[in-house]
Amino acid sequence: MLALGAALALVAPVSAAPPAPQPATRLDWKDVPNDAGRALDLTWVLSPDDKPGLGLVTQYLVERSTSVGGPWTVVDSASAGADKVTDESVRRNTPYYYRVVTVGPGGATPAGSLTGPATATSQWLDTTRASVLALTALFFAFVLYYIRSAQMGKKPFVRRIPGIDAIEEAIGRATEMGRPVLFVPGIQDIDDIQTVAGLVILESVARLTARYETPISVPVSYPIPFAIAQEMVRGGYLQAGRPEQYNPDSVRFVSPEQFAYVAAVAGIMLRDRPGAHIFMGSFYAESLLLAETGFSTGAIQVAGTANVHQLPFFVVACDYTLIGEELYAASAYLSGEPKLVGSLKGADLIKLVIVGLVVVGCALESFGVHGLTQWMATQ
Amino acid sequence: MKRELPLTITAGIGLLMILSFFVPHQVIAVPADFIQASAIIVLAFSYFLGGANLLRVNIDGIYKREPGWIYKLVLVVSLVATVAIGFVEGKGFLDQGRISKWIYDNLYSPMQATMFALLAFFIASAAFRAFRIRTLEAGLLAAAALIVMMGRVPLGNVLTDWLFGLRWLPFPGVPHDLHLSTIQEWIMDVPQNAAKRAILIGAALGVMATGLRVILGIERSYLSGED
Amino acid sequence: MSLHPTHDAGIWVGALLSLCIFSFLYKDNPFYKFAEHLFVGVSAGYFIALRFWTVIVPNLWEPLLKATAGQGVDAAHHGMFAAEQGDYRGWLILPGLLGLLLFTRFVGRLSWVSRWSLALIIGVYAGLKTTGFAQGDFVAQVQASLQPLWVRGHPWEGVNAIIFTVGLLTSLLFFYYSREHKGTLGAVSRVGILFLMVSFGAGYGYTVMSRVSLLIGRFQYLLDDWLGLR
Amino acid sequence: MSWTQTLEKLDRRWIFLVLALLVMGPLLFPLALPLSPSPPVHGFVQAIDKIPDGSTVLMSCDYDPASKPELVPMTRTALRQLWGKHCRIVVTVLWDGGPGLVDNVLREVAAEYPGGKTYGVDYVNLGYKEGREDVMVLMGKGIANAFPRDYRGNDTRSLPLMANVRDYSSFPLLVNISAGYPGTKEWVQQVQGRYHLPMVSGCTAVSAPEYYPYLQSGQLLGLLGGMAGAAEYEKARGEKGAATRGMDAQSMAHVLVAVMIVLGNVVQRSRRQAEGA
Repeated sequence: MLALGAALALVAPVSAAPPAPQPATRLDWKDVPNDAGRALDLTWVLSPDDKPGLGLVTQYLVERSTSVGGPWTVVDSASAGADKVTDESVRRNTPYYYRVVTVGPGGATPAGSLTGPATATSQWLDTTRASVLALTALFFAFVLYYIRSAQMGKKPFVRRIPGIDAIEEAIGRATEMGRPVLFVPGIQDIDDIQTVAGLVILESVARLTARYETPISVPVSYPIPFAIAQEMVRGGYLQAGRPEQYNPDSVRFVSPEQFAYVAAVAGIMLRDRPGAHIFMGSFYAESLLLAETGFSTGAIQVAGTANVHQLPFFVVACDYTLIGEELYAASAYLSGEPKLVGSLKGADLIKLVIVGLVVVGCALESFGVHGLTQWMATQ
Repeated sequence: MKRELPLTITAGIGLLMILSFFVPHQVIAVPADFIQASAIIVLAFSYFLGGANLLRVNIDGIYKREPGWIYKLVLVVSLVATVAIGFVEGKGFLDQGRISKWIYDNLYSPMQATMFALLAFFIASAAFRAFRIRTLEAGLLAAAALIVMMGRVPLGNVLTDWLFGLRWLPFPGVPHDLHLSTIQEWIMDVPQNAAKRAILIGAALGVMATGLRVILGIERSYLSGED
Repeated sequence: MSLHPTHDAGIWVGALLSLCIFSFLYKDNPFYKFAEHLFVGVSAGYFIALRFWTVIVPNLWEPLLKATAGQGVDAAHHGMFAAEQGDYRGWLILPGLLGLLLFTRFVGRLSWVSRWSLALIIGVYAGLKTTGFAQGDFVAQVQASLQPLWVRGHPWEGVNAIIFTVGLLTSLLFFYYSREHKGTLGAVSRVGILFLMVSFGAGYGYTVMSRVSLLIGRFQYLLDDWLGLR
Repeated sequence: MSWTQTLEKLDRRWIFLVLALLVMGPLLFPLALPLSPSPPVHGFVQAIDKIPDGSTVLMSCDYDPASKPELVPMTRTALRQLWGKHCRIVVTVLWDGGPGLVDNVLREVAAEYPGGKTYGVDYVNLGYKEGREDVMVLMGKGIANAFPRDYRGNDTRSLPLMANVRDYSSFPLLVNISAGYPGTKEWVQQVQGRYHLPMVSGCTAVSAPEYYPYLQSGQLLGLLGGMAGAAEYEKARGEKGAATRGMDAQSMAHVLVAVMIVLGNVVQRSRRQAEGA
């Protein structure tokens, strides 16, 4: 870059020899805020010769040095008409001096003055994220408060969701028909929180089937959920006071392969003709195939998943569908576990805050007051 | 060591990640960056584990002559061959003209694409056999689905071109060229968008609460399994 | 219209395997089973080779090798453990070790050691997801919902903003569990479910569109690339 | 047996056959139905139009061959629009199934230009990296830190194009072509807001409805949804690509699915009436 500047200076006299441009003035620096001291902003006032069409200025070179007297190195450049650059090659807490050189066909003119010492420093808080911090902290406080109070035995109120009644009704109908119940806990591994929710629901389903003396069949796709599903079903039979009826073969390991799993479950549906199909967990493209095959057998179907893309297929083919969060709510309600109930209540409270924010914010915006919107802006 | 140390590691690292979002200072930023660089490496190793597991299960099945063992043999041979060729071919193993690239272009790529294309057939048959409109809710779902499906493709607009001539709803600002596609775009922009945002926010709260529980060691389901 | 089948053996192989998979539509059969297992084997093998050459070698092995000579990204900086942001040199032994520890899963008695590596991954993703969702899907989405409900000169925009806000709030309150859905809240959540159903309808339509596109792509491959029908 | 009963007993393989014929027909005998670009597509085109000519743009192609018919056509058109503005392009692929496919597309489009676009100067393919959103955040502290080597095995820092690329601040725009996780959602969450990088997205139709809230909020400046979005993008750019050619077949298949929904309900209703009687 320096060589380029020098070359331009050398070439200039040979051509029509316009005068060297007047220098840029009032170079100023500012530490870039909200970073780890990795950059400095530099601004200047354009050379009086830098006007469109005049062609006297081609670019500005920004030079840096660690001492007032140089040596100077070019660190950045800007084309004519631009009055700022950001130097991202600085080391933090190091003083630098800057000057700006105006380059044109007539030569290169260094600015009369330089600026410095300029130092880039680190900040401890990114102020543009204050709203995210505030709202996140508020939400976490709600969740932790409710988890704590649930642990201390003060069980917060959670309404019974209709999906749970639908599950019980389906099991009842299967019992009347003298047919088994099929439970599918999704096709994901245990690291998907939906699988956990599905397995929690399985325990109370098993409790009901034990009470009604209806066989249950649980095909599982991964080893760890398989082991947990066995525990859950056994626990359900134990809670119902019928541990002797628990059949270890009711939970079977199938395959993590999506289509192989579907084929196996469809086989169970067509062979054993369960009276009720309960799908609770994380589902992907196979939701469609399961719901369709299940629908064609005439069984009562209840589904629940938080995978939004798959919900439409369950909604149209099932008698009842737990939508999104309802899956978690059902598992919290059924298990009564403090961590689940607490999270649910915390989310409920922050939802009221959101509703309030939206109502107030829309009113303010309608009257042309933008303060709240600007405070929440993060982009 | 068996439970406490992993819980402490998760808590420490999780908090560091959250802090690094709010605190730009190098005291937080540099360790966070190192941990993020480390996670990539550990995650890559986990695939070797997955491959080894797949081999173990299938070789076991071949050895015991389980039903379909011959297919398991296909799986094992193709896995081993693909890895071996890839390792031998070196850094640019996916460059034009390499055997690994041929395998990618002519085995992996067409089979993967076709697997997912099967779904088009299943969706058509499910539309016929398992789409029940018996309630107002299901009716709304069906109406929205039909409008969106037809409004998003050229044929829908050709079929509704006659609407173009009509001056609909003398409401100022309402677009006059009322094609099916304009209605489709309105559904996407207004009612579906509002509901999607509600779902999005609800899901975000769920993920954040889970994240908090995992970091604080309240949620341990990921540690389940053998102790 | 006439056939101009390709002379590329690779495309023949790909096309025939595609047909094997399509044969599943008639019924499950040995051709499909063969293709399915071949696919699982090839993809698992490919994923391993890919991670070896794109992660293990460039992000772990090569920097470590360089570090043993005291070198790193910044040539002016010497020392095996002279790390700075983005240039971690010898410190990369730590993730390398954690990666290897994953294999203790195969040693029954020691398998709990692999939890240390798992704990690192879970900590990183739990943290990143928490702040990512907090900013992108929570605060930014709520912020964008604060909109004027009437716009001078654009009544239609105002109507849309009101419908949008009603839809958002009623759908949010549909997922509210601290009170029975009776009375006002019951009515509100009834409205919310209607908006949710419209969004599921839209989702249904778009999913149909996606799946059909994939089929079109396959037919383009079979008809154009393989058979050369034109 | 009445016609509804016949239909009810219908083997679903007949539906498969009808769908296959309806899709194949227009591919062989095109109808050339007219297209008109929708507002989200205009947003995509304009966002790219607005960046200064000659800038360096980040393009993350996060997909694999399963989504090729929807996403490859829009990748092609976006590359042409960017190269038409003499932009330089840094490509990453965060899906493990994708790097080979994306490299094919890059080579094809680069060869369309007289003299070709030069690798390492006009574009760089950094290829795949494990880590999903973790990589996105890591790139924020230095693109080459996360990708020490490119797809071809070169030292990334030695490529001329990468000399001017430090981190996200080096790009005026992120073009994300996304098939799901990780993809547009994660880029919005981890990069767009966190590093203040404006972005546009081309995605599969399945995920498009989920990204509309990001469009309304301005987190996305434009959105191409599925093959229809790609076809409208081609139309807006005056191209006739694979997506445009597929739209007739797409139309026919949609008609079939719509008819199936209606017919299926007619059949169910008549069965219920028969059962009631």
